[in-house]
Amino acid sequence: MIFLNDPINFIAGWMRGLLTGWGLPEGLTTVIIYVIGITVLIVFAMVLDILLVWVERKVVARFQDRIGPNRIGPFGLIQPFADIIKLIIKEDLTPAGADKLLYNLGPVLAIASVIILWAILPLSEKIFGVDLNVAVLYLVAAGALGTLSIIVGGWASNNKYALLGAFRMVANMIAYEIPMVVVLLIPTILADTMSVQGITQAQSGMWFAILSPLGLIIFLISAIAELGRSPFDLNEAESEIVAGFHIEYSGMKFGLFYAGELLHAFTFGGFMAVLFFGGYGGFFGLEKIGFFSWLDNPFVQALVFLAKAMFGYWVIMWIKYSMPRIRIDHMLAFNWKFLTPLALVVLVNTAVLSKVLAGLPAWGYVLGMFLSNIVIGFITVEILRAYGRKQHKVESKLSPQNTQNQEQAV
Amino acid sequence: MTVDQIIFILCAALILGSALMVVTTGKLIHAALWLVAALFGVAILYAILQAGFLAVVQVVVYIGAIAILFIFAVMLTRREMLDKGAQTRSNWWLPALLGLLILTGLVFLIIGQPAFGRTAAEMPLGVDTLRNLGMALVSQNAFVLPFEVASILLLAALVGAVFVASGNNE
Amino acid sequence: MQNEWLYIGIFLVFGLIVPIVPLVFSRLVAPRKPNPIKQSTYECGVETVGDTWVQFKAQYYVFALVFLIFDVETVFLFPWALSLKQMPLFVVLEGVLFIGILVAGLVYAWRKGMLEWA
Amino acid sequence: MSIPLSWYLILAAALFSIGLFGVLSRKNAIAILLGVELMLNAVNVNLVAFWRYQDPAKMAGQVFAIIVFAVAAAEVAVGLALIISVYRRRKTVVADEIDLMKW
Repeated sequence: MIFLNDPINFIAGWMRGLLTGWGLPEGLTTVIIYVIGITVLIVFAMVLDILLVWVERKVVARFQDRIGPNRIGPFGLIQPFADIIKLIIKEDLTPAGADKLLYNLGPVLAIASVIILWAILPLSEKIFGVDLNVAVLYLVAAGALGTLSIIVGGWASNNKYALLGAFRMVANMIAYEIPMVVVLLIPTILADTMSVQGITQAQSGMWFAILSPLGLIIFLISAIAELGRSPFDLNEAESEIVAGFHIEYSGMKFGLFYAGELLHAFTFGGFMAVLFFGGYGGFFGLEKIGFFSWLDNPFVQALVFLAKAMFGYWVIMWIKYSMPRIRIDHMLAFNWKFLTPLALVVLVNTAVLSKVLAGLPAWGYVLGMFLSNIVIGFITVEILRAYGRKQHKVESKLSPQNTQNQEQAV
Repeated sequence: MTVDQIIFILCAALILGSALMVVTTGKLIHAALWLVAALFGVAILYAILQAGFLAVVQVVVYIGAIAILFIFAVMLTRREMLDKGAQTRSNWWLPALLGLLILTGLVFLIIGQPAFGRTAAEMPLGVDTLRNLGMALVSQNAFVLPFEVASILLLAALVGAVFVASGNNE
Repeated sequence: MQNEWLYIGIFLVFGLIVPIVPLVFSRLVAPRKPNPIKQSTYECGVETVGDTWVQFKAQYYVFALVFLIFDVETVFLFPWALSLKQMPLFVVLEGVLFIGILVAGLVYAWRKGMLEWA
Repeated sequence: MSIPLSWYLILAAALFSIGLFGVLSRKNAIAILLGVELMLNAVNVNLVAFWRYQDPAKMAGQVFAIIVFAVAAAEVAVGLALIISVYRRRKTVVADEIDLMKW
């Protein structure tokens, strides 16, 4: 029963006893236990990553009215493993003039920047890597390493398309990092902590998605941009720059970029669950009723978390396969002229209201937060509508030639 | 020699080695990437010093923003200095001498102070550094003025840089 | 505190090792028969013209610049956000003032037309 | 925490000296700014080390380190903007050739 209620500490305690029994010093024991725990966690993430390849291909097939992988194994489940074997035994080309060391460093950094996010991902109350008190900023820091991997990969390839793709991708990522960081402040303010465990537990009664729906939307948009997925995939616009920053990569190195992207999307789904949907918990107090007490079990919590993360991943896929690609000027204008100001307004609103409404009973607090978001959302939509009307008038006055000139300014 | 000290020495080797590469390497883009390595080493140092917030901020600001800006600038100005020819002045030994002089002077100063030889006390329990930092930044009898002045500094930098970079102000 | 960062450090090392393993494995089993045509820069079969270093739009730099300033600003806001619960309403206004001053910078860049991609 | 304070200070001094060497010996203006970054980081290491070794309850060291971050960001933003602006007109980033104000 102890194992079922607190598996990690149970195993760690048992191993600590075993190792110190062998006469190992305390510090070394800790390191060995850490290493084993980290290995298990990373292996879990990588196996999940392989399954995500299958999920992604199945889902995109459904969106495009196909069946998807169905030949190897039941429902094509063995397909991703076959893909990996193929990628490994493929010849790995290094273009002439490439910066060899940096060329290899690119994909390694790309996937490392995703894997390190799993160190803070709270799978359940008892199953997690580490509970940093700066976890929210750690998420941003890992994103910084991802940006670096792209610019390194794109530069080292010694290819015009790759460099152009890297430039676009980096411009995209750094632009949308601002609204993302601003929105990350909202769960921080609401939960009064930056630790992901604290944020999850603060949502046991009420999801932050309800307290700040606008924050959730902005987070989703900027997360997709950070991932470089459609509609923000102009880094790999096939019709212009072929495959963007990873154009020269082949074999397993390309596979690493691909795997990194999928795992990144899933991880962001997980963080969306943690920051806005209550993570592994958030049953609105249901778990306190005797009949539902099994919801507190770490394994059940982990399943709930993975389900929520998968939902977030599915939403990201849904958007990816439904939206056309956005143009770079629109992409930048959308961020700097719309998303960033809106994110700042939502932040100020949350900060002020969390102070003003603090004295109210719980339902008043929730209602006030929710309604204020609705009002801001409504005003935003009205401003957008007025702007759209004005723009429509201006454009109808222009001759077709002028519109063509605008099109060329990419 | 304890584990702490070994980690510190490895970290110091990373920082100083990368820093030397920053100032000597020929290709500017490599210099910028070595700067990233050096700054990452400093972030590890902050983590060892139990300033977790600063460690993360170091990565976010320096690696995520400043290094990217440097790389962009190198790429924008690359044409002229195609990384050919000497990157350092012909009289590079003079600055080297000056640097060594300052270093020896500082090291003598530091070693001469017995107060600097002590090790840190254990972190007092129950002190939430992060929250203290927040309180210090906004409370009126602490650092609220630097906090607001920093925003004005950033505003001035933004306005100035945008004005200079816009280029159509002849 | 110390142990948390030790954990992160080990995690980082492993995060770097994990992707290297398949690369090394691939190196061992994959064929390697390079030739100049295979290794040439891929530009849709067209011969590469000139240096990779095409001139980039300086606009990329301006956006990176605005990003840098706002990135540092948000870093200041995290400690502020953590102090909100304990401090009076006045502190919220300090933060709002901080944000307002920087939004003035964004407005300036906007009015100056530096946020246009043209 | 068995590391003496002097280790941090010596490391910072070495980093500062290397940065100084970079600033004085480099031709390229961008490389000079890279050296300045190293020097600023050396200062920050000192600030944080003193914070940890004096009284961790007093936050002055960390606050100043954050202010240094802001200063570094401002310096890089304006400095690189100037360099790019000069580059556009004079087609050079060599600090010695940017000498119009000398005469």
